[in-house]
Amino acid sequence: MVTMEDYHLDTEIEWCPGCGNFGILKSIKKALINLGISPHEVLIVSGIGQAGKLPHYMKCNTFNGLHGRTLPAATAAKLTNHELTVITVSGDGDTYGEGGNHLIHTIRRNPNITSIVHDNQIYGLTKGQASPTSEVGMKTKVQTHGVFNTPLNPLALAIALDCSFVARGFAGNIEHLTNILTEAIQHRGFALVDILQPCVSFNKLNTFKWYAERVYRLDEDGYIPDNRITAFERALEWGEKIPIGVFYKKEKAIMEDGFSVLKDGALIKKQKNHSIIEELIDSFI
Amino acid sequence: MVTMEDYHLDTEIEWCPGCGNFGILKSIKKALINLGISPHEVLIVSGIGQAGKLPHYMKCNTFNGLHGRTLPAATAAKLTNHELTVITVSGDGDTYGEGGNHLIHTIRRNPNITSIVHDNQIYGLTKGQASPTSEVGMKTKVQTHGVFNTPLNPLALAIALDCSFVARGFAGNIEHLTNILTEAIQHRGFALVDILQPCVSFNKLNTFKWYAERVYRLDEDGYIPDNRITAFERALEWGEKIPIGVFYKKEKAIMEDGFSVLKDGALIKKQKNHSIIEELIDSFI
Amino acid sequence: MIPEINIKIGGEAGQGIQTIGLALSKTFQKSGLYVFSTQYYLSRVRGGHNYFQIRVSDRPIKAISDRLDLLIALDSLSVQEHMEELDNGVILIDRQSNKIHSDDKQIFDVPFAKIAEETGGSKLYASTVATGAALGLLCYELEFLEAVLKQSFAKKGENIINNNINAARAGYKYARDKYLGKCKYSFENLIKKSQKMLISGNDAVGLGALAGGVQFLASYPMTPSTGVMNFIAAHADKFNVVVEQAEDEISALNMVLGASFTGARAMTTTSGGGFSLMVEALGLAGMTETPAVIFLGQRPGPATGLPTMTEQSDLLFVLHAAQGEFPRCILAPKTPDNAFYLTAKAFNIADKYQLPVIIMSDQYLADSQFTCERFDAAEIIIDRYLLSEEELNSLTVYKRYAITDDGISPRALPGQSRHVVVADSDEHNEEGHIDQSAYNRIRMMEKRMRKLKKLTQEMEAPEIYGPEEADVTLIGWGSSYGPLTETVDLLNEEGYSLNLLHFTHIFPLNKETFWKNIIKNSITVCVENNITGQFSKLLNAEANVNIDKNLLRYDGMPFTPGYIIRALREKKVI
Amino acid sequence: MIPEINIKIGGEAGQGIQTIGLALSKTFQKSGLYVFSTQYYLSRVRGGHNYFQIRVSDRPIKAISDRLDLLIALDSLSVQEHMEELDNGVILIDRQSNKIHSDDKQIFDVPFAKIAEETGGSKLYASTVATGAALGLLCYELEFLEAVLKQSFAKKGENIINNNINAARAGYKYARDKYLGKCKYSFENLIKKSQKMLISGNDAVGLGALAGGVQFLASYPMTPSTGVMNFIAAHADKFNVVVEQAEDEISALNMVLGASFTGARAMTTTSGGGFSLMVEALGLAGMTETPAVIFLGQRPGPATGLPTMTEQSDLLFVLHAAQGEFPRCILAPKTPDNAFYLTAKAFNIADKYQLPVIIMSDQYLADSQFTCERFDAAEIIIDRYLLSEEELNSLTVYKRYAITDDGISPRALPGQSRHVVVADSDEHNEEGHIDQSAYNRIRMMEKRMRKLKKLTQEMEAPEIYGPEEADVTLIGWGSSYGPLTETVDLLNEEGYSLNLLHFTHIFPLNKETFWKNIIKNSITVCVENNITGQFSKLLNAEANVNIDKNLLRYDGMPFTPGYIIRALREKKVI
Ligand SMILES: Cc1ncc(C[n+]2csc(CCOP(=O)(O)OP(=O)(O)O)c2C)c(N)n1
Ligand SMILES: Cc1ncc(C[n+]2csc(CCOP(=O)(O)OP(=O)(O)O)c2C)c(N)n1
Ligand code: SF4
Ligand code: SF4
Ligand SMILES: [Mg+2]
Ligand SMILES: [Mg+2]
Repeated sequence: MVTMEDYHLDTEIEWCPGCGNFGILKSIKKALINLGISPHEVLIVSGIGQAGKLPHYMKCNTFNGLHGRTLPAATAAKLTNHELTVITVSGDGDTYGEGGNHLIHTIRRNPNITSIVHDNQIYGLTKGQASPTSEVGMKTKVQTHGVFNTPLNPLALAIALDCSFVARGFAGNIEHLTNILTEAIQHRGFALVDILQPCVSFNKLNTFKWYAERVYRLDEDGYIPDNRITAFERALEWGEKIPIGVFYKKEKAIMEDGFSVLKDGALIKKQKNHSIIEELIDSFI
Repeated sequence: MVTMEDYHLDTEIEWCPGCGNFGILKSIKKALINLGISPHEVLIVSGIGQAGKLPHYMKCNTFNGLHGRTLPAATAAKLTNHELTVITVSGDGDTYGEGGNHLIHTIRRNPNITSIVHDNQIYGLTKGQASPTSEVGMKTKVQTHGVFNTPLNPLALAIALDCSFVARGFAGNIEHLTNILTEAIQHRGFALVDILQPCVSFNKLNTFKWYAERVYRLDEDGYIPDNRITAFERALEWGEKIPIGVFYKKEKAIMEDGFSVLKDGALIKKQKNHSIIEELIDSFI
Repeated sequence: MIPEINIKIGGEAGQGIQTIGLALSKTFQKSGLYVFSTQYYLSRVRGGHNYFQIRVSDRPIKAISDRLDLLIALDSLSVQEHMEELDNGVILIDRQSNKIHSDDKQIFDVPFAKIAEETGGSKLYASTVATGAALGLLCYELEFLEAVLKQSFAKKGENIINNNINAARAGYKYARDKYLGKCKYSFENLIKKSQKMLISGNDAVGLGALAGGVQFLASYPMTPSTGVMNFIAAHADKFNVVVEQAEDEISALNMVLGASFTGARAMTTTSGGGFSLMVEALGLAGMTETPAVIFLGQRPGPATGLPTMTEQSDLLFVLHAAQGEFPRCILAPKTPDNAFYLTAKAFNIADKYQLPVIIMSDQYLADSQFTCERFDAAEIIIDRYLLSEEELNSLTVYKRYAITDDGISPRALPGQSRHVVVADSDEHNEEGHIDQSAYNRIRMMEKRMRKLKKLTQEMEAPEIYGPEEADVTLIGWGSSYGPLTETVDLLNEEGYSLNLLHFTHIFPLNKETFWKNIIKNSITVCVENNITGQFSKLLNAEANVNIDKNLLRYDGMPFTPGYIIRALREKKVI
Repeated sequence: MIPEINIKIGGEAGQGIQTIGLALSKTFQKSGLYVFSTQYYLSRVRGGHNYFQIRVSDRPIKAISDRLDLLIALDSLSVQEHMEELDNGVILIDRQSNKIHSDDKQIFDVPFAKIAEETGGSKLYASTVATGAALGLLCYELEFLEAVLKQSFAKKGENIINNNINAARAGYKYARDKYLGKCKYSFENLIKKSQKMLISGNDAVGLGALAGGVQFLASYPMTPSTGVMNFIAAHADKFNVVVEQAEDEISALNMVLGASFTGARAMTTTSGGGFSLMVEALGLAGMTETPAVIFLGQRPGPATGLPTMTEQSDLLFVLHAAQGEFPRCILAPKTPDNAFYLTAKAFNIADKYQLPVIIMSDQYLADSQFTCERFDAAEIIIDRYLLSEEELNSLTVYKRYAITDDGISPRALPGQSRHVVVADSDEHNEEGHIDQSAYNRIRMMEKRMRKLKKLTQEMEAPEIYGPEEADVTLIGWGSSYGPLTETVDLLNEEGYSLNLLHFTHIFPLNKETFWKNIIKNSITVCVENNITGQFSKLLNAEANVNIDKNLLRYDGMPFTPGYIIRALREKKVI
């Protein structure tokens, strides 16, 4: 049995005390334990930002790459060894800002990976500029008149692209978040999990309290996440009430299905057949 | 009065005979003439691809920049001189592939520009690879088993981002397209016009005939483009019937409104006040 | 003298220039002759003026000539554009479809379109008629073309094959009958059976990648590199390769790194604009020590530049690309056969030294076909330089970035054992975790840079072509090898004294110094397809060698021996 | 001897180190002393170990010292980390909040937290208490700090100002009363009124941009460049600047080009990783001849590297970035005042020569404050080098890329007249439209490259610091100026013979050669914050100069005179 201890890494965690990231770290570990997955069977691909540091705080295979570029690396890693559980971890700036293009196209590809976005509605590591999800009016050193741009709604965006699993969690509700993550990892296809994550140092607007007062669970009123239009409608809810849970879920072919070479085992385990190269060379004579 | 002759440029057009781009070129000129805008009052920012060549075939200010990068350049040009009519012209590969991230964020900014996408569902200039909008199953030299990825629905995407003007035209219906473009240019805010554009050389699937058999006008059944959910629903229609027209339209503040320095005239016309630099220097003493 | 013949097929994009060119090239090749072909095309799909040029000889050739024997003109513009290159040559044209004023005796008229409709039932066969007619004019055996047509249209079925053969025969007959005896370039008695290959630079890179065990390719299309992606995609299933078209080049190289980290031999293909977008990930490969092979087909810049033409102007950019400092390897193939072996070698170097390897080619090499000796795939040994599962199981701690003498750390794959593998774009400690201490930084920087020293030993020294001692030493790198060797031959035949120092292993430079003695007493002329003399600068910075003169071409066109000789005369070097 | 004092404030991120550091620096500055301060911090928001170092003197200073007189320790780790630098110095600490074992007489205990709560009603004022206490210990006049606090908290209201002043007074009194007479560094009689500025490298760049007429800024945040964006954003309204945070760096530079093409003086700020993403657009600036100013705050790479530390390792990358060849200009400020003037100059060069200008700074200069002479904004003349409306109206045809002798074509703006302006990333003709012909290509390439020749005249020759003749010539570029000049002074005082050749105008190099004579007979040592000796290589390639030795530092830390002197000894240069 896999335990919390297996995932433990003896290291100093560099996040601010009280940061929402702690809850996310715990939930990821718990979800993996729930599913009986061992550290060496997991690959976490992370970006740059406070969120991106996460795999340095737990034992697991790690590719901590560039700011904004988790998804291409993770997709390719999955194609190369689809026996690994591949998870990406990055911030809202990373995923929706710098990496926005990859998000769109990864959703279209639908690889069997889980993408966890620590959505603190701010650039944490670089000390508090607006992120794509920052609320209109929020003032920062750069947005001196307050944020002007329409905040990006990641759930609506994902649903518009027919993403096969779309959910929102809250770092303040570890149990619920663990359940969502467990379901997301189990889901066959690309799962986007946007997590409301208070940043105690820079986001003085969207605090633990702010979120806690607003979030409610979608499944409480019997919501079933199988209709794209309804999901879209619910994704637009943001304000006094903020839904959390699974918004949309759809079974469809995953990227790995598109490659006949992946049918019977991982790419790295395939043997080369040397005679065919001779044939191909001969075709040029 | 501005006439077709004013926009004429004596040059060889390098598109294939029969290409849908000819209809788009004509419609753009017509729309500008409708609106009484002279060539020197227009700036077309274009990308790289067959579509991107367009401003070389009409008289107008032109910034033919990089593949995928029309929108940032156009947004900044508009902020610098908002008296210009700024239009971007580029392909589906350019706008939805290479440039996807800029599209998302330009929609969020809502600058008062018009973005025209020649959507031939293929990479034309590079000789026929799949584009983000290519149909599932379409075979190419790269997609040897046929396209696998879910085609990107640019209209649904734009609506999910609350784009202030979202429309689709057809290069085979110049009159209707001219009307859409006229409305788009007039619209105060970011207008995305996706145009179904047959590529006679590489897209043997989505031909003139294929489109002509399927397109129908949204306004024919009294559709009113003011509801985001309904617009989203209509945007998902694609198959036997393909709607063209304006899907969604919303009045909201434009990017230029967000800058107090743009309130009373174009940025380039602003005079510098030299005394304030002395004050600022003094603040460091 | 040995018969040699130079053919150009000119016309608009979309008229079938390439079809004729490829068919003729293959036909000559099949009969045992040496063939060299090259392409010139504009950035458009229809119209404009493109051409395909073929040189055929019974001795090896590696460059084009400036002189034409036969011009197959598919439009009248081609006659206008290339008339002057003809000198004693002849023009083959369909005068019914193209109005030309000249009534020169050099003009041979064959109604391609009419014959096509009569025999194949469609104008579409006009290019096949033209191919046949060209061979008729040359009194060449038609059977070789028939074999080529059968091979080319094998997938299209009997009917199409027969139509093409009939069209070719009719064109052949028409030209041969009408102009019998006028032909100056009869190859009639030279024909034998070939064991050689005819292959383009791009196909050879693709073949080298497959032979070198590529398992993953992610690319975004960009001329002139797209051919490599197409080639690998066409054979992906058989060779167990995952090929993915990325949404942009940033994604392409990050995908390659994700695949490589997880264990695949991975590659991307691009041109300069795409490479620009890959720069950040190049540094990531350097920092995380993840093997990666990048094929770069150069074209003239800056920015979009001349997208379908040739240049060698990305060298110093590639050498220094990305913030910070890390080891990399640069190879520049000179010919298709060299491209084949170097590409396979690139994968071994990438794996062994855990760094990015860039293969720098260009549009000229990409689109040129050479007759080559059959490639020897057995020469290629694939070595992954990975820890075995046994080795891993015997370890209590695994350190991905263990400090070693040669800088190379033991590499394991995620999921391969119970040891986790951690890679990080931040400066990291031996375990791969973030470490900002000065002590660690120094050790890690030095470890990474140390790899270059050992790598130097695998880099080949430059090749000396021609005499060991000469008055003038030409210096070149990559694709200019063909025109440069021919220049040396031609001028030495004329009584001049030249040799060539040619580099394919560009960075790090091999440390042997024998070649420095060779250039000590000669006038050195570095010949490059760029405006700033980039390889000269590299030699200066890396080998402390001062080049006397630069011979530069930057009009988008490749070098020809004729161009080089003229320029040497202008510079008063000869 | 002139009193000089070195203070370090150490503690965790978030403890108010910067607050204390800035307040103390300003306090000394206000009293007419010379101040130099620098910062060391980790890539985290809370915790870890950061410090702020201040050097104060009554003569000009431009570097940090390795030796400490006063350590303000906000945690016990700081004592541990910096004890050794103290030698004769003292520690100020709140022993109630921090357990330390040592019972050294050097330790001065002030209960910051307790006093803060008593006076201001909150522990939040502890850093102000500490600032006051430090001044008390130095027997320094408190009034200067009070002035600083008033200025700093002006926007927060009377209440906050008073709380801070009370806290400072209480800390001051406590320390002064308790340790009166123990103080070794009394400045009591030195105080006068200052006319000088205290400013950091980043703020000076921002100020230079505003003085130089920047109208548009688009950036994506990245340490250590973010300060410049913040500075310009803070003053954007007054100075009529549009500031936009881009979604990524690709967008940032493409925005700058769109703005610049349309007529704004435009700029972006970034660090190496972001610059990597701007490379393609850099080439676009080159090809379309669109002016652009890029501020690059260097940090150690590759990839994410050491995000909060310093290095000078992007030089050759910046010099060669982007496919193809085009002119660019590189400037590297040495001090904040130099950064001010060079930034303004960058805009003029960009406009006049219609090319990208890159200002290369680094984390060290970015975050260091220097006492400077008051900047003279009147020295800065803004010249746009644009066609006037009259000139345009008198033209029948306007050619954006007209071929000219100096390569500079007449520039007009879209919408400025009835003439349309066409720019193209493809190779283009004089009108700006696509042209793939060889004839046009050659003319355009040569036209663009020709601009470099004239530009050379605006580049300043290197500065010689110290005697004209010396045994050893140190060579440096950019931010290392301070430590290098101090090294020269210190060693010459000790009887050695050194001078310094320092470059701020990096590319194209000024063509004057007097400095080559200076180094002819001396041992040259190029001092750089990188591992490969990039500026050495540049001098070799661009000026044909061979450097004797490289003195390189690549641990993420800036040079100090002490470090350089030690390294010179190790290398047996002295
Ligand atoms: C290419 C590039 N640009 C900029 C940066 C600087 N940077 C590091 S983290 C970050 C943003 C962090 O915000 P987010 O992704 O939301 O993560 P958080 O810190 O909030 O968890 C930025 C801009 C970088 N590392 N790379
Ligand atoms: C950075 C970069 N990558 C790749 C290319 C090559 N390229 C030119 S056009 C094009 C795609 C064209 O497709 P699309 O944008 O749909 O335009 P179309 O030709 O179909 O109108 C590509 C990949 C480029 N110019 N720049
Ligand atoms: S800055 Fe914000 S996101 Fe980062 S660790 Fe601190 S609280 Fe968390
Ligand atoms: S290739 Fe297609 S898109 Fe391009 S010009 Fe030809 S028909 Fe039009
Ligand atoms: Mg964030
Ligand atoms: Mg297209």
